Amino acid sequence: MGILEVQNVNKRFGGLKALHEVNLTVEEGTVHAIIGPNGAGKSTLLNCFVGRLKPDTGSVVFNGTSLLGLKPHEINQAGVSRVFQTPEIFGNLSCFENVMIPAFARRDGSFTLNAVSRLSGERSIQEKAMHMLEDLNMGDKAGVQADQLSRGDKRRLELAMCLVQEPKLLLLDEPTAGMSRGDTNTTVELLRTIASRGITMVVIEHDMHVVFSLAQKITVLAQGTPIAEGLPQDIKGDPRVQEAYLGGAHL
Amino acid sequence: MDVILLQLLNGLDKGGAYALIALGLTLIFGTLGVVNFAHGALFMLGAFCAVSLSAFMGLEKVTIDETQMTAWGTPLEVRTPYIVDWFGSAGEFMLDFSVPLSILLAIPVMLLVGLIMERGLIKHFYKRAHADQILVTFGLAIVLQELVKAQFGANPLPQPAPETLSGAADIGMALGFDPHTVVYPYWRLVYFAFAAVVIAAVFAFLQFTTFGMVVRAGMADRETVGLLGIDIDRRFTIVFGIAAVVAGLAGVMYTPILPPDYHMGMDFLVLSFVVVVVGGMGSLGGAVLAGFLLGILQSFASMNEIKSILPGIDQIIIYLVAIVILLLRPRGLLGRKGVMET
Amino acid sequence: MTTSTKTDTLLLWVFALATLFGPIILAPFGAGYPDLLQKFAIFGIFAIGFNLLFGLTGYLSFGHAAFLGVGSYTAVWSFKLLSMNPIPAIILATLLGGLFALVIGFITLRRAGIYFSILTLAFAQMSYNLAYSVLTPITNGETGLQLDQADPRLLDTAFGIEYGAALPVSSLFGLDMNQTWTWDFMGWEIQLNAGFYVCAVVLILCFWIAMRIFRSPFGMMLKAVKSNQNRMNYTGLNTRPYTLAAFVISGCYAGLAGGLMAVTDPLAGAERMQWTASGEVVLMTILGGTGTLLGPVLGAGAIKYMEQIFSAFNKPELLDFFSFLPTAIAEPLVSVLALFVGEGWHLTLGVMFMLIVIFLPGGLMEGFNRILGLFNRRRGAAGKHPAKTPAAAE
Amino acid sequence: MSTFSINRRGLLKGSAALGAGIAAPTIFPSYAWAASYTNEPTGSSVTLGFNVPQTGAYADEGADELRAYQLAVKHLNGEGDGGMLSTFSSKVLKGNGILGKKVEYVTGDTQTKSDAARASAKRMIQKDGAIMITGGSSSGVAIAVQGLCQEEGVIFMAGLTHSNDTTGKDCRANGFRHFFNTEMSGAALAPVLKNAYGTDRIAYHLTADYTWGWSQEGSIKKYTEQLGWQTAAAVRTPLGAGDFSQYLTPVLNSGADVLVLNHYGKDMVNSLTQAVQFGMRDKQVNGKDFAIVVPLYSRLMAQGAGENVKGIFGSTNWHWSLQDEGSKAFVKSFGQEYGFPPSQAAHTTYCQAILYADAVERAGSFRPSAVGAALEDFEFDGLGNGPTLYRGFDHQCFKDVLVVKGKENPTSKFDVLEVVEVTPRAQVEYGTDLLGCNKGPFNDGA
Repeated sequence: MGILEVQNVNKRFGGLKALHEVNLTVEEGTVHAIIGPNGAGKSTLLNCFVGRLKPDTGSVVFNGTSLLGLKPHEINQAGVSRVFQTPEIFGNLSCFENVMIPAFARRDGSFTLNAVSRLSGERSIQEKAMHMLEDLNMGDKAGVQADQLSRGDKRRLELAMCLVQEPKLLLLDEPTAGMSRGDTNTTVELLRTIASRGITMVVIEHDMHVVFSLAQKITVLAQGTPIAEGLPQDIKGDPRVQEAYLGGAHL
Repeated sequence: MDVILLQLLNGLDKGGAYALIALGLTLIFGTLGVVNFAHGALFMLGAFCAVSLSAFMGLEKVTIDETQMTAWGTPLEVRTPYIVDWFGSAGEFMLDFSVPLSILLAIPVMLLVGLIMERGLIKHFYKRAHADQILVTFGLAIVLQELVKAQFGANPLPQPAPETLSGAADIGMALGFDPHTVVYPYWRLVYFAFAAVVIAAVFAFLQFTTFGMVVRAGMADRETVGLLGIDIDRRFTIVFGIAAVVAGLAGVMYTPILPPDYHMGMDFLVLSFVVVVVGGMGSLGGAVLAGFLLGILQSFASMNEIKSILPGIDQIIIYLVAIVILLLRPRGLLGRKGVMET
Repeated sequence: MTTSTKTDTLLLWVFALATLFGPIILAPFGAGYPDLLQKFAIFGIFAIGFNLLFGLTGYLSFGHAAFLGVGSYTAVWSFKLLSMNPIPAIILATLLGGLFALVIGFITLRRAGIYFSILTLAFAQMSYNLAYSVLTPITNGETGLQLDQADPRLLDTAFGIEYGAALPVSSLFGLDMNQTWTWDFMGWEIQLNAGFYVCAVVLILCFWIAMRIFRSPFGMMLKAVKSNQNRMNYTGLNTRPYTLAAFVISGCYAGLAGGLMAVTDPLAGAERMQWTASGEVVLMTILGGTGTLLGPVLGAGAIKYMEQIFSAFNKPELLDFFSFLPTAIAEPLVSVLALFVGEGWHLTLGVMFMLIVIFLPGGLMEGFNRILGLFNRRRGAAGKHPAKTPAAAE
Repeated sequence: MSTFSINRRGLLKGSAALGAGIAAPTIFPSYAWAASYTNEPTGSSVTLGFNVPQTGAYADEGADELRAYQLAVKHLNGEGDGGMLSTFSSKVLKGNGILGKKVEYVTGDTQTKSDAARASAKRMIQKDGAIMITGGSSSGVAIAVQGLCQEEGVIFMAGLTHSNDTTGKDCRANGFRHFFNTEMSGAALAPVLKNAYGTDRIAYHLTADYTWGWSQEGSIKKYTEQLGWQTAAAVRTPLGAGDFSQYLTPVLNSGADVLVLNHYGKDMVNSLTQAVQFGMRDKQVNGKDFAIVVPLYSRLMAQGAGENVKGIFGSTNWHWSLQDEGSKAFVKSFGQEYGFPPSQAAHTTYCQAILYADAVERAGSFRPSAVGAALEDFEFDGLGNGPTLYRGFDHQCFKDVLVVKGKENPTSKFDVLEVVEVTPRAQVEYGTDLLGCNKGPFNDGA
């Protein structure tokens, strides 16, 4: 029994079959990568996990509770955090505030009318947020307005925002998309550190180098259907996978 | 039955005016992404084009008759318009047709006003927050209307329709009703036809010319079109001019129905925004549809039969419909996704 | 962090003192008379409340005047039915303003952006139209709801307070709200008015609450709503209750402001709810500086000042003023200037909106900050006080 | 003031509670308490407050009111030709100001909104020290400002306000109205309508949906139904509707043969213009010529309707073409100053300024209660409306009412109305119980 159980998920957009009979099990404490060519349905699947889309049929069960029909904030409160392809941060707030917000969300739930306490009096939240930033080597940027950051730092900030929530499951949508080689390597290192702390992750990724250096298990999607699943070394040699990726270019 | 038909005509007529104003407003939204609170003022300026022309053509040769005195003790002035003095009956004809003739004046004037407004002010506000756009265009609207007030005063100024078009047509006869049951003013029929022609012209222009094609492409995705090396900004400037002309023409032709005054733009402003939003931000078809829909509903809601059941319904129907439609269809009747939602 | 708390305390003190000494500070500017001072305080409260919604969450409401109107009507009804004491009137006005906001907000907040603006506008215009006509039994329509000699005033009757043959005046345990003490101070007539001081105390209180909200986790959440709603949702936060809470709080402020209007002047007219009145508070907030603490109060003051002082000038006064110039210069000068004062004061208003938003997008507050910055830079250049480094982390 | 002692005690407590920053009232120089009424003039001049609409729909009427006030101030100060001072039956005004004090004035913009009007009136009272407030161009504003003046303890001389309520259920002791009201319009119009259109008519009312409109509709209904007319329907239209077509088309086939437009200002201009466009002036119904009636005319507004007013009956307070000595003197004086004839708004406000000054002079004091007492039941003549009574009971002037008709062949743009009947005062008088005024005592303020 994995932490995330996906069974027989189907999703259509009009005539287009976006997902077809997807079955997936993510084991607790592992990094699970979902790969596949463009239009394979990776992002659609991810959106089904976080409540942005609702599958036509099938079930998505997280930690024993069904995620179907829950709103994004309810799913997050259940312990699922998400990193977007282009970092979604609070651009006109400082990095420090950006990290405090999810910390509050974890502590106080999806809504609290906490208008009487002072931000400056919330010691434990402040310490937690500052700690998180320092953990990701961003301690010196705490006071900087978030949209002034470089792209790599934005991604890092977004990760900090997710990690400060101590999620049970972290979803990453192409965490290195559009990054330089150097930035990519640092990010991968970072993710490995996070993984080593035992946080379960689902990664959607294009970059095979990233996938193979991170994932313990890989699912390959093609045209909305999982065509292969297994350990990285198994996937590497699977001819079906090579077929799916543009007629078999060597991975 | 005749009552229903008459209310339908009223609705179409009103709808024509709403649609014309809303069309320009939504065109500006769709292309420039600007919330133009000065659009009502453009409508008002158009109406005052008609006032100016008739005042200009009505310039009078004043001869002072020293033998007669007015009640307030100044010598009596005998006045004849120069235009009649010079052209005789042709001059009288021109005076009579001053409102339709004002169209010829309004097109270049409003185009110029639009271009100056866009180049001088609006273009600096493309990237600014909507709140800033609202404030600056609202300020401009106040300035324009106060200038008009300083020149023309605050009271309405009558602009009669041409003599031949000032009566009412017994259109019921043609449809098999008894005589004198369905009579409708000629000028209102003219206005409806005029609105239809202008709306069709704007659509044809955007649909069938290359210029229009580029503008439509720009409305859909400004950046991509810009990448193709097409100077989309200059075209958008012209679009703003066209929107100003459409609002101005709506104003010119409305003057015989509603004697213009400096404040008429503000009276239409809120309404035209409601029309645009109900139609869907940036949707031309939506603006026209919503204009006619609201016009017709407003007419029917004003009937005694309905008011006796729901008192005051005629005062709020527009807003009520807007609320219901926006709650049922989040982006308005024909709205596109992602326009003006942040 | 402690510096920011200190700055806030200082700001609050300066604000409170400036408000309480308002009658003296503003007297030289011709604005030191009770009615205008009351208006400054009341519209200051209205704008602060509006800013809590618009400045923090970015939701631009065009219907806030409706809550102001509801507050006014409630307060006058409280005078008529309960007591001439302003306290129940203010409390009920605030509550009803909030309640009305809860109902309207619940529906309108389903939409964002300009759609939200038009929805709020539609509700407010409906309220205005109905108040003007069919709701006349409750609102007294065009004339406005007024006090009557024959009103029941149940609480007052119960406590044996009577008001004689004249119309009653709202009074705080015996302190009449229209009571004014005048005082000759360095040639200026200083007018200290009881009604103004009630408004001033409430304004300071409202300012303090707004400040606490700005500095609270809740306030940060509201800023986050403005910044990125998508991220809010994926961070486990439900944006709707946050925006609704902001809307209701800001509706309470508007209701309170409306209540105070009735306290200082017990007549409630329907045009208080018209869209232009809603537009006015938008303009006040933007003019002063959206999202700043002090800006809305400044904007409210600026617009109310112009409305009273500019509209009062007339051509003969101008001619008088420029009489030192030769007529050949004075006449044309006056005829140009006359466009901007008296009946032309709207023109000044329009020009001011345009200039401010073109050159000072952050409103008056940005102007002050720039001037302050200029001052600091000059001092910094002189080498005495090196420019302060921006405080990290908050 | 039975609560005076409570007040005093609470007042001291209250001011102590205001805390530091405000000095206690005891340190105030005692003269602050010596003023025995609001804004008692102590210097060589006296300030009047002219509160007129300078922005909004009635800005032109407001401008005309202001012109009339400035003219009145000139005349009171002995400048110009004296205008109606020479024809006024009371001769106490000497052209040396009021009680020897030079008359000065301040102005305010009512914006035709109750709130704005009260704010500007308060400014004039509290800041500029105005002893009297006058002006305005709508009943809502008049009633709002009248209430304010009662509270502040100054006299209010109403401008153009036609609703019964101003001197009816919303009357105040400190408020006075020279202008006529809807009751008088109905009483004056009815006989003329009977002569012109007979007693067998069916009327259809379009009524502006607010207090004045209802008041007007009620009066006209009352008097026409007494004639034997029937009322087909009375439909309420929203204020500022702009396009009235949806209210006009049901008239066409309703069987009614008279349309009564209980509209004023822009509403009147628009609804009349549009009614004529629908052919209602040339229509035949029930074998009779269809007729339109506009119960309250304003010449300034009628100009906005242009040719459409021709042949349409209505009532008005005063018109410049009147030939009595007072009117002639006023038209001449105003025309020479400004180059065009005055409107009824200008006339009524001029009269109000003169009447106030005269009452002060006769009372020998600016004290509101004294001035009010001098105005109450004051009989005068020579101000253009014939012998007039300022009734003490409700502070309403009773005088002749003009019934006018849109002129067929105007000689100038000012010449749009002709007087068809001067309805004598006796015919428009009504009992004190009709409108239920309970004005309370005078308030001298301070």
